[in-house]
Amino acid sequence: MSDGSRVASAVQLLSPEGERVPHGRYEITLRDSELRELYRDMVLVRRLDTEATALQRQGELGLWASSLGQEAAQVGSARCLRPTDFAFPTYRDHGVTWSRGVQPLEILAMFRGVTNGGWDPIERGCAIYTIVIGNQALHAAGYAMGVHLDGSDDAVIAYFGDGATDEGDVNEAFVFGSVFNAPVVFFCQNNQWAISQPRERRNPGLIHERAAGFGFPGVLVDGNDILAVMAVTREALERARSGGGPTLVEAYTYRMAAHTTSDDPTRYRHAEELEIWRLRDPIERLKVFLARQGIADRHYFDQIDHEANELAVFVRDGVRAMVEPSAGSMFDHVYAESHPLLDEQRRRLRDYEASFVEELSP
Amino acid sequence: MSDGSRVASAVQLLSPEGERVPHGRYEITLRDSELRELYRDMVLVRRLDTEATALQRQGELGLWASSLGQEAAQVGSARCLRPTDFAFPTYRDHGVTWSRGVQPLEILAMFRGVTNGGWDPIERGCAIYTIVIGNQALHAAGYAMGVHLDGSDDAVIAYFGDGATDEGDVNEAFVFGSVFNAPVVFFCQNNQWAISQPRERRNPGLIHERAAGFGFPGVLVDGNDILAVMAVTREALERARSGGGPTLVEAYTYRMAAHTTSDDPTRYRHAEELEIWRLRDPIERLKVFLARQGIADRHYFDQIDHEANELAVFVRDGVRAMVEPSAGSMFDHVYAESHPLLDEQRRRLRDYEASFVEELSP
Amino acid sequence: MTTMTMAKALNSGLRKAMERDSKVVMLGEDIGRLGGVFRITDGLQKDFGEHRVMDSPLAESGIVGAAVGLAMRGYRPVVEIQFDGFVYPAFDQIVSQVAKMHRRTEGTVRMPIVIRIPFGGGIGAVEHHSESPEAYFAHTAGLRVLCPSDPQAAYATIQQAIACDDPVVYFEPKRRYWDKGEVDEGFDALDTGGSADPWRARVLQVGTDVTVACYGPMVRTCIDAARASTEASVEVIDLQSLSPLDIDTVAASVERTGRLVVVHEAAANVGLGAEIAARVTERCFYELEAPVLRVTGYDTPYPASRLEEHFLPDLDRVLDAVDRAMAY
Amino acid sequence: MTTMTMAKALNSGLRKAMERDSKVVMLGEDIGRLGGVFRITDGLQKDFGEHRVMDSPLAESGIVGAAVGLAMRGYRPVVEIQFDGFVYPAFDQIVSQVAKMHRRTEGTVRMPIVIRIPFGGGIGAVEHHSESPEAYFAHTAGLRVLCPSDPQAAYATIQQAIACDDPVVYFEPKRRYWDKGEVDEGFDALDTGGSADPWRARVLQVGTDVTVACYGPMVRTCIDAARASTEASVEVIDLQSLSPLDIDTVAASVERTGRLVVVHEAAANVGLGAEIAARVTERCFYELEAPVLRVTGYDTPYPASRLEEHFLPDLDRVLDAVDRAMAY
Ligand SMILES: Cc1ncc(C[n+]2csc(CCOP(=O)(O)OP(=O)(O)O)c2C)c(N)n1
Ligand SMILES: Cc1ncc(C[n+]2csc(CCOP(=O)(O)OP(=O)(O)O)c2C)c(N)n1
Ligand SMILES: [Mg+2]
Ligand SMILES: [Mg+2]
Repeated sequence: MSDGSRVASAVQLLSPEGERVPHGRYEITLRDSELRELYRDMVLVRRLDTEATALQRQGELGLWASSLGQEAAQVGSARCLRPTDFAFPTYRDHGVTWSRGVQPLEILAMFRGVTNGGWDPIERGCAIYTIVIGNQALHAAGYAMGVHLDGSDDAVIAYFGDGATDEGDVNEAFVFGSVFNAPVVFFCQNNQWAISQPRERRNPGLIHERAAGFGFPGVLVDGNDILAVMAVTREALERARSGGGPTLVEAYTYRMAAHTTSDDPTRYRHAEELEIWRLRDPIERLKVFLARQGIADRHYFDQIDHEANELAVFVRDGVRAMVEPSAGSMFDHVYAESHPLLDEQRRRLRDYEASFVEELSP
Repeated sequence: MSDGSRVASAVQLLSPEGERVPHGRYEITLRDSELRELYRDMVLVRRLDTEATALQRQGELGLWASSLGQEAAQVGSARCLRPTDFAFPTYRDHGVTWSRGVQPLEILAMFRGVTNGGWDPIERGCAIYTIVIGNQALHAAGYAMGVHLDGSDDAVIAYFGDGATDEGDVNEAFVFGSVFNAPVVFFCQNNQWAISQPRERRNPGLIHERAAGFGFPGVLVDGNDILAVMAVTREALERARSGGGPTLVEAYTYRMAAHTTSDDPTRYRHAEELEIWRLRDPIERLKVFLARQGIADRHYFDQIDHEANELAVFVRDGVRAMVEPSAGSMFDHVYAESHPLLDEQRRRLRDYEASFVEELSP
Repeated sequence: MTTMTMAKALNSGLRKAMERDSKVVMLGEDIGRLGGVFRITDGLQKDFGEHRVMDSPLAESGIVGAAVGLAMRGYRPVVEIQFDGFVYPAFDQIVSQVAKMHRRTEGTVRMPIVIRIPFGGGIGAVEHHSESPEAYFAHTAGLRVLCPSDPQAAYATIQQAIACDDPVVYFEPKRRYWDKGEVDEGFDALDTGGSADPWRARVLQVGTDVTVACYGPMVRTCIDAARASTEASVEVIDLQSLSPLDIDTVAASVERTGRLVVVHEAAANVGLGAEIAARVTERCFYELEAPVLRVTGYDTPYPASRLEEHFLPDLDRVLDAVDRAMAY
Repeated sequence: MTTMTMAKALNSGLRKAMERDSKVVMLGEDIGRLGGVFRITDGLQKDFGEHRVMDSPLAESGIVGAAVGLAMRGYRPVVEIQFDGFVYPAFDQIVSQVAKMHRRTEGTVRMPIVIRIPFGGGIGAVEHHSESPEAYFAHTAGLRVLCPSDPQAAYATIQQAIACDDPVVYFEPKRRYWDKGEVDEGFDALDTGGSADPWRARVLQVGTDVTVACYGPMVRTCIDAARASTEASVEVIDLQSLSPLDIDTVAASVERTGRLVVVHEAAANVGLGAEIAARVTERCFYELEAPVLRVTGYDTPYPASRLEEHFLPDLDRVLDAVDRAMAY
């Protein structure tokens, strides 16, 4: 059972009980307003997630991959990025897209099935969710090679899961990142599970230890501690910007929900495991800290909860009101410039569908 | 320039000057007759290689990939295998196939173009040369999983080059080997070059250091020291047999010839580099040792040279006399049981080619 | 005879194959305790052990590459690719190794590997979960490609695929997993004499005017269309084996009907429909009263799920093609 | 006009493209100091620097995946796959990412990537160095596929491919690398009005009895066959663009000749010949006096080099098919 005992060696700045703990190497100082913002982000992302799960149950979304429990890892790391930096998220990284300014309904559009995308990656500085495990790690390495060619000090972050580290692509991304000394941070959320496969049974050794063999540093961080995540990610991004090449960050966290709404985790994991991790909840942890330090009070928390409920309503209404794509849009943007054979298929479909309308009209 | 200075940390039992050097951890004791056999193997493999290169120049082979300089790594490691073990070589591993009992003409048949194979892998305990870089590492992991399932104490060895460690497949093989605790030794010949790409420029960190991140040990060995290669490989094979899982062995060696007969290394590497490595020649090294220790004398060396010349004549004659495959054989063994559409193609080709014979006959 | 879903029929066929031959082993993502995301391997790890039903790392090239090694060691690996869109990382191992190893080794090494792939659309999924990549494999010499269309066929052909000494890419029409049908579990699938030959196409509905050739998920659609057709008498052929193709059966039908419509979900361009059209036209040049027509997915990426009904051939599009063929 | 080999023409075209647009960068195995194993990039690293002509790690998925990222950053990557048989490890990135990214992002992200692949047989190589994998890519929506057949076409189309905002899989007929031809280096390849349109097929030899459609390495073979043909007047069409196919040009020819033979090295089954046959038959059903015939490699793995002359279509096999078409 994954009880998180190995997290002991991870960088931690905030204990599960919400106490600030010192760390020899990593530190972070944030303004109170920043701390409150982080809390707000995490609560809103969680509310978005809960609402999306509910919408899927109601048949409004085809699928949903929950980020529950991983908010600190996602928000904490993505909040370290500058606007001109670039993030490559997976299907689960709603805290990342949120932090990049991707709009809630843009995030949900793909899961509703009205698009396979949802936003303009260039505008948001954030790629579309990559579903094929590991592919985006190479995109990030390549994008970072481009940043390097530009002579820019932008940085790039690639997100992937613990399971993804099995894929050839992720390892090739390590090679490319290393060989081209590319300004990329490989950010692995080790949430202990790859669908039904527990991390612990699968590979001896921790993931961040893989970095050394590819010639760059690896760091293990408590992924449910948003301060530690930020401290570690910031340093890695700085290294990238200043020509120091890649870093592999392993954020030790936990997938608190099912793999997706199609999954039934009772078939493969114990309820007790979840209980243990509930005590390490990333949002609770920051909340206690804020309260104890007097950085936020009940009034603030209530206000955020209220905002979260408004977000839920907005999302619920917005999803239901999403415009259905037209049949012909299938043919749009297959190519930058369409070609005659495709145009013919589009025309035929239009004529064919029009023939039904005619049949039906009096 | 690759001057081999990093080899300092490698396991070495025989110095380039042919002196036995002690090593804290690895030792090996071989009978005099065994030592002489090793010398003989290396000389014969080198002669085979030289002859093949000559045959290619004469147009008798389509291509040849030379093993020059890597004889100790190849013969040393493969000689540690039992008959029921299994080896997965690359196109360059003639010292491996030789040591597995693959016949010289079987080795050359593919390079002549009369077959894409050349021998029965099951009979020889040795796969056909794999040309697609890295593919065979996974075959080895899978084969070793099968050995494990059988409850057998056979062991498996996968050969690949330094360049191959870039490929996803090799890294996935590390994952499979590790997860299934498979009895496989990953044997990487770091010959400093992947065609025109020098190892040193490409990836910081040495290859064997990659093992730790996948959860198994990695060892660096002087690949031109056949005693060290054997000591290290033996231990790795023993670990595999006894349930200890994979080991990654990095044999530090040098590709003394061109990449293949199609290659022109003067375009990318300095002649001086070759000179440095000539001083570390694996055969010379063992020869000096044998002579100094009185294990072999000039008579023995002359006898082996004579045998090598006989081998060259045998190979030369044998290659020229190789039977050309018949056109119809293209269709053999495409499937274990052929199918009607393929049979029809075969029949048509036969009829078609027969029509020319008819036309030509009076 | 028992009524069961195709999912259950596959599960039952896999179980039979494992009982029959201890060299049959399974490897795939989440196929163990979870029983696979579609539960096709449900209960098999429990009953046959972790050694024979192996949860694999998340690496498709690894899964297929390891299967090659297992086959060389004398096993008969049955691997599951979790979804159609995730077979591509394994493409190199499939094309360069699985397909060619037997030929390369002059017949000394066999590759009795089955690569199971739940495929096709119509389930409202996100991207990469609705693809029909069969043409890639049918174009690859050395592979066999099978695709069952109903529970009985699934029960039989999965066993036959496993017993086959050649590598078989086995496409399971995932949107038909939950369709029910009669299955004769007493039936000995390996007695392939006669009607049970998996490499033969099956005439499922007899007709006189137009032949419709299809496979997998489209078979039910085409049978429904044939039944709904009032103008023309439609013969429906389930190809079942996509490589090698059983052109004899299709050509024999076309010799009678004079017209052929081929239906598949995959994109038209350089798809199986093209091959069937080319071959049948060559064979039946003088018998054809209309060109072979194709009803297929479009030459676009599979669209977002809210559009898939427009992308996928349905009863109306099949009937439309039948009408067009009749109009010649 | 200068006389040069196709290899030199490609090199010159690549150079032009790099001079024209500083966003053009190259990535591939051994393309730098070595100039690629075929020397197609010879001298480019020297003249444009290590930043624009990058020697890559030995990892094809990595090469293409990195190109995707470079394209997202605004570059126009031209990647080299060392040999045809080594493109398969990159298949996933090509099919799932390169081909679909533009559609997925609703047109906001472009993938102006050129994937250069020296392809085809006839050079006496060992396994995996003589493959013709074009059908896999032509079947994949979102990709364009080009294949030049002579130095002038190579010089022009490589520049056009690089200037194209869509991903282009660019197949270079390696056994024609050393064939010479006239090249007009003054010619502005990007002025695609008129005859220089890379997406149009080219009628290279006019004839009246049989149309022969071919591309890449087979073009010279087919022209030689046309010239050698005494019985029939043969029209030769170089398809050039394998996706999209310029069916209009082929159909227009067949409307005149009434007969079509398609020639390629790739295996027949589910190959490009099938698509051309299916489309042209649909378009020219009443004009065709014979079924479309295909002259192709066999449905076997590419054989050992001593057998390749039997595998590859040659002048005689083309003429044989012309005769067979005429016999209808
Ligand atoms: C190439 C590929 N293979 C399989 C899948 C199916 N799949 C989706 S998510 C998943 C597990 C991923 O685990 P991990 O990387 O740990 O990420 P997590 O879902 O835990 O965030 C699998 C196997 C896929 N999407 N892509
Ligand atoms: C997948 C793949 N990509 C490219 C090649 C072409 N190629 C053949 S050998 C080679 C270099 C291999 O280097 P390394 O692994 O170090 O082995 P070495 O040749 O040095 O023994 C390359 C790129 C190939 N055979 N397979
Ligand atoms: Mg995970
Ligand atoms: Mg090397």
